[in-house]
Amino acid sequence: MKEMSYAEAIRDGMRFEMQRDANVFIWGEDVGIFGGCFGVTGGLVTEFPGRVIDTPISETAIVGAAVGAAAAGLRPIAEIMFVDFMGVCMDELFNQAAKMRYMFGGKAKIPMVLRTPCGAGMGAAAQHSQSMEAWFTHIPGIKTVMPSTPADAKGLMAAAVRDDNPVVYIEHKQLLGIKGDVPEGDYCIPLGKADIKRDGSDVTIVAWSWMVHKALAAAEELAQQGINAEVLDPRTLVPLDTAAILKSLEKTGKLVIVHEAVKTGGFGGEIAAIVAEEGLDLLDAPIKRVAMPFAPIPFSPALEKCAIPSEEKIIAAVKSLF
Amino acid sequence: MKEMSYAEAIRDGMRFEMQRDANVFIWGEDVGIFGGCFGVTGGLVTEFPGRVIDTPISETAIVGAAVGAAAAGLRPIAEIMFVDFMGVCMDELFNQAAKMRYMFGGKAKIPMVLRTPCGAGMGAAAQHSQSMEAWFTHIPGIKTVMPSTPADAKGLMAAAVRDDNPVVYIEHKQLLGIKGDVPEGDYCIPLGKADIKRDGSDVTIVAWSWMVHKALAAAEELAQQGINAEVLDPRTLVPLDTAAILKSLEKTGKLVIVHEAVKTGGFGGEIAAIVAEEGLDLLDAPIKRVAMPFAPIPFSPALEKCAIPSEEKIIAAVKSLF
Amino acid sequence: MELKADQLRGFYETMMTIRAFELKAVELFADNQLPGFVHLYLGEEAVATGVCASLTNKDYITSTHRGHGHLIAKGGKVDLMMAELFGKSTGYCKGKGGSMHIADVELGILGANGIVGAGQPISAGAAFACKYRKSDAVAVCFFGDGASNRGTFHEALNMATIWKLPLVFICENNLYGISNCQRDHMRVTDVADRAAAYGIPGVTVDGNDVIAVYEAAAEAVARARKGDGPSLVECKTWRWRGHFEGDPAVYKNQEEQEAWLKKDPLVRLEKKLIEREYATKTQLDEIKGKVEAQIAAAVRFAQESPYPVPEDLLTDVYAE
Amino acid sequence: MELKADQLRGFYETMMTIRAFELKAVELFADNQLPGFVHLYLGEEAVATGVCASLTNKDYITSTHRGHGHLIAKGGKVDLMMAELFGKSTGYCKGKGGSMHIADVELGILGANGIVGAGQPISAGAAFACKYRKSDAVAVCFFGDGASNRGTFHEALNMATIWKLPLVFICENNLYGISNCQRDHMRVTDVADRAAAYGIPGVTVDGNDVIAVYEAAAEAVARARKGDGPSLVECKTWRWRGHFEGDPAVYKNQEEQEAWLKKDPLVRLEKKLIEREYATKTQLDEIKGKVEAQIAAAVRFAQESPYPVPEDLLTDVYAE
Ligand SMILES: Cc1ncc(C[n+]2csc(CCOP(=O)(O)OP(=O)(O)O)c2C)c(N)n1
Ligand SMILES: Cc1ncc(C[n+]2csc(CCOP(=O)(O)OP(=O)(O)O)c2C)c(N)n1
Ligand SMILES: [Mg+2]
Ligand SMILES: [Mg+2]
Repeated sequence: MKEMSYAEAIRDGMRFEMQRDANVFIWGEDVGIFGGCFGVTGGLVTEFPGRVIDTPISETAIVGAAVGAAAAGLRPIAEIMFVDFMGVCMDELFNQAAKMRYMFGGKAKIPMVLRTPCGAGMGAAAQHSQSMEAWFTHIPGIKTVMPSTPADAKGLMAAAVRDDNPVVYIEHKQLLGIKGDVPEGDYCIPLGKADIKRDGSDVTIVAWSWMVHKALAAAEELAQQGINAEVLDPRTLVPLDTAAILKSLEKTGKLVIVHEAVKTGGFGGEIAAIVAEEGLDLLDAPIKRVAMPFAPIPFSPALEKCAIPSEEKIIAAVKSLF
Repeated sequence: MKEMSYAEAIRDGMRFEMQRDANVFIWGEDVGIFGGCFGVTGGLVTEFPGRVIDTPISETAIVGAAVGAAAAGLRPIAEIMFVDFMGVCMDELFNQAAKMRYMFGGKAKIPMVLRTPCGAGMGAAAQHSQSMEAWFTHIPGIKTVMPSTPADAKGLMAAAVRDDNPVVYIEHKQLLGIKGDVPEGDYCIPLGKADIKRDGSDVTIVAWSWMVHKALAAAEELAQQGINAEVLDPRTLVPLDTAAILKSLEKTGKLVIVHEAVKTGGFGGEIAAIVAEEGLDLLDAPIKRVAMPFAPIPFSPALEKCAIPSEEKIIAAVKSLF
Repeated sequence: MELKADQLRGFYETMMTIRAFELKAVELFADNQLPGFVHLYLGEEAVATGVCASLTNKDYITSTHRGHGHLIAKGGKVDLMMAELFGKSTGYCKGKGGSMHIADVELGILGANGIVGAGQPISAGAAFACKYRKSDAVAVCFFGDGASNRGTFHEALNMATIWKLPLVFICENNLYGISNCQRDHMRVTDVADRAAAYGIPGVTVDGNDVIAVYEAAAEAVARARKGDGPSLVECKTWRWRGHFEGDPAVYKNQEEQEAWLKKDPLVRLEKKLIEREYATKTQLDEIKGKVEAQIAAAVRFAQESPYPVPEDLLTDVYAE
Repeated sequence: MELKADQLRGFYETMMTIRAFELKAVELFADNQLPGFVHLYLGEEAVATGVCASLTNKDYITSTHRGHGHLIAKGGKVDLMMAELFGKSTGYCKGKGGSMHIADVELGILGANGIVGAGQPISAGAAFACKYRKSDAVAVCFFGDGASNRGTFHEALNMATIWKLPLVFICENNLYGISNCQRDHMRVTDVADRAAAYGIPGVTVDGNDVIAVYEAAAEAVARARKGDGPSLVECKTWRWRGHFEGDPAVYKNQEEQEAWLKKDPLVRLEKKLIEREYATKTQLDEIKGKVEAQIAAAVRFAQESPYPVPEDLLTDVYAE
């Protein structure tokens, strides 16, 4: 175990994979000497000459060429500087990367990772603060990974790179600096395994990425008030560990889903629908979603903080079920 | 009233708006002399010289320039030939069209319609058969319209063009040829009003676009079997007529949601979540979703027909609740 | 490098195979045997043939919605192709892809593509892989005049240039994107002129002259193999049919259509072969007969093959 | 058309306003008074100033993430801008947009933009609106060297050309896109050379010489107004600061930086004004004093303004 930040853990994960497999390389805007807009690839360009490559500002080519390189046998890690820029290259992700294998009758593999940071909280306004995982989860053929801790970040990076399918790996800007113990060397967390970040018996809070931390803080406060919340972090949305969610609900009977993305059309709806379909009789209260309201993300920190799901809102949602 | 096809009704709606307001124009690939890939704009180029404009194969410019024209006071109707091509121009839709007004503090209006056909059933394979409304519903700032009948197609077109916001108007390829009575002249259906396409008391089937017709056929069959299904067509997904859904459930206590899009991450999840949050006590059975399985859409008609939600699957889902 | 007799006869056979395949597709489509969209390469056979003549199985191509010719020229098997057009489980894609998505990754064919222009960045990635692995393989990207207006064109050419990728861009300029003719969709006469925007060579050739295509492509491929980076080769040609089968192409000028039909690339090659005494009419007829038998066999194979079964729906979504 | 004294003094005042605004922003950012990302126009003042001098309020511009200069040159109000940078409710966007999204649609400013290249098609749409309404208004699109590699560049230039839109593309080539220098992100020396790919005029000028910028832009704007279609004007310049405030710009060559600092566009204009006896040093100092007072007032206005209130969160999402 070694203490490192989430950003360092991502880098450590990529470094390990690059050492392990010469076919792994990184490209994206300013990933080289600049080290990426948030420093995540810092230093790798010197450690791996020729394998950490600055691209022009050409997102469709960044993703499209990653697809081509993967189809031709390499294992690209393509970085899109902000998940908000994915609108530029969704075609390459959803019509090309995701569907090639199927369209070709199983005769291609597209082992690529698309790394990209999401999230609000830094006054970066409507085009640099979004959470767009819901779009990705609606695309058969890709997987979606959203780690919340340094250890998960590393272990899921290994799994993402080794996976023979396109994996969207979404890191949260607010988490890059958080520290935690991370296993050294080879450490791989299988995709599709939820993690109980806090054991509890009274209510299940399903949350991912930054929201895990908000949920944990809320749970501490709730514990003071006599409510013992379980915090379940699915870690990967596709594949989703449905069994773990239903199992937790068997214990608690109450579900609050927290995500930073806009509520309408968010992935919380999917989880709620699965539970309403497969576990309705486990519920003894309505399902609550705590999420961003239906508005673009405002610039002013005075407003932005009202938009982001907060501890208080989570607590209120939980308490409304009792 | 005049009998016309869904395609004619869309055209009639556009024609009326173009006559009514000189700022309304149409552009897109092959919308002129070719009349659009599915003939929907056929003839308009001669009726409205200079106002029906063929574009190059440049979806980002088609949508981006529509945003600019709208910001500068015109009212574009931009056609994207298949909704599947939206991955090319999502940025223009979700970061520009949808957010400009908010980002500018309310000081811009983007009155544009993005018309695009969706749907499977013609052996057009994975990149020409999709239903992608879930992405659009997750974007604050735009509205999403999906008519199921000729009359709705016309009335919602009027509302879409007159709306001062970007409206994604999705027409279904399988519906273009269906006929129905359509009010002549000025006919506008307000956005956000569901329509009960069949009255019933035993179960509520929420379905939109092509699936309304499958649901109606299923309902007829169910009626034979003694189950009286209500078929509720929300017609617009954003804004969504939540009240109408809850009201129907008060009567039926059972909910089946049918959509053609892939189930995971589809808009059915949102509806289920709203009901699980606001109307859980109305339910006396699990919520069922009937939707496309989690795979790209196969080419072979032999497989495609297994992918598309069918009458039989709807019937089975309904019956599983009794 | 003067083309030898057997090479030219080989071109003839390839072009004849494409021609016969496509003519059969016309017939089958009209007879409702082919579902979905079918975009034919009739009249453009010289382009794929002339280009792929410089490629081996280690080289990559990306194709388009109008892909049958590229596939055949790159070595694709007509029986597997035909079965795919029918949506049969014996097809290249087990019936899951259809005409617009046929691929043979083993042969370096990274797929036809239903998204205009999508192959451009994909080909850059394949070329990158060749360079990254220090192999001398190259990639070739086929696309149309219409596709040269997509943003992907710009991004892929620029990226290929700055990284000096072993990549050849082949613009099949058939003067139309569906109903939109070139003078309405761009204001340059030669798409090849766009190469200057990246600092790479751009040439325009008669796309109905397989020898001209071959020579220009061979030079570009050689450049790429040597590590001298990408080039753009524009081949002016004409699609005989509507955009897809079923399109009556009312937007086309009838005189232009007739003028182009006279420039039939197969007839021109046939003439040359006979003039140069590389083949007799009888030999060419033999080739034609052989090819037509192959296509007939492919159709039989396709017709007799089973459709995929419902269980196939959910396989091949993910690699294990 | 020789520029008159008052015009040139006007340029000086505009450039000085941009300079003072940006220098103040440096200070305020360092003092943690400005949230979010702030991209400064320091060193590039001559471009926006020289270009916007040919525009009226009826003309449109699209701006970029580095937009303060464009806004000021097009007539934007520094107090509303400053308040927006602070995230105050009195700002141009009521605090909802911030530095990257300031707009003044009344003045024809269709917004700064956080998406590189997004303004390119938007400006084409605005130019289309001018033409559709048969007005003689034009649109101007500002974008960087980095943005000229985006697909939007290609699609917008092509579209503008085929429709002969009244549009001027201004490439602010400051030789870097964040850390990526031009010779690494394209293989042409002059972005203006890309104009040939569309069949429109492309010129390159010294972007630190406001007169050169003015002349080239004036000609392009006149062309557009006359109905002769779009042009591309490349202005070579240099950003003095890091990409955004907080970026130490270690990737930059120090000598290059120093050489460019010597080409300060304001100093050069000042020299010319004095040489031509269009202004005395005292007069220029007066302008500077006036401008600095304006900026100081803008800062006070911003600081004293209230933040938006929670209820503002959900307004302005939709027009009624
Ligand atoms: C991104 C995208 N836009 C539009 C289409 C619809 N479409 C299919 S083929 C085609 C025309 C292509 O023209 P060109 O590139 O010249 O190729 P050609 O058909 O002439 O061979 C169009 C517009 C598409 N498939 N993908
Ligand atoms: C589509 C997109 N890709 C990447 C970015 C991140 N980004 C912001 S500014 C910038 C550099 C832009 O370079 P250039 O166009 O030369 O403008 P400059 O900053 O030099 O003025 C980048 C990569 C973005 N905002 N949008
Ligand atoms: Mg063409
Ligand atoms: Mg720059």
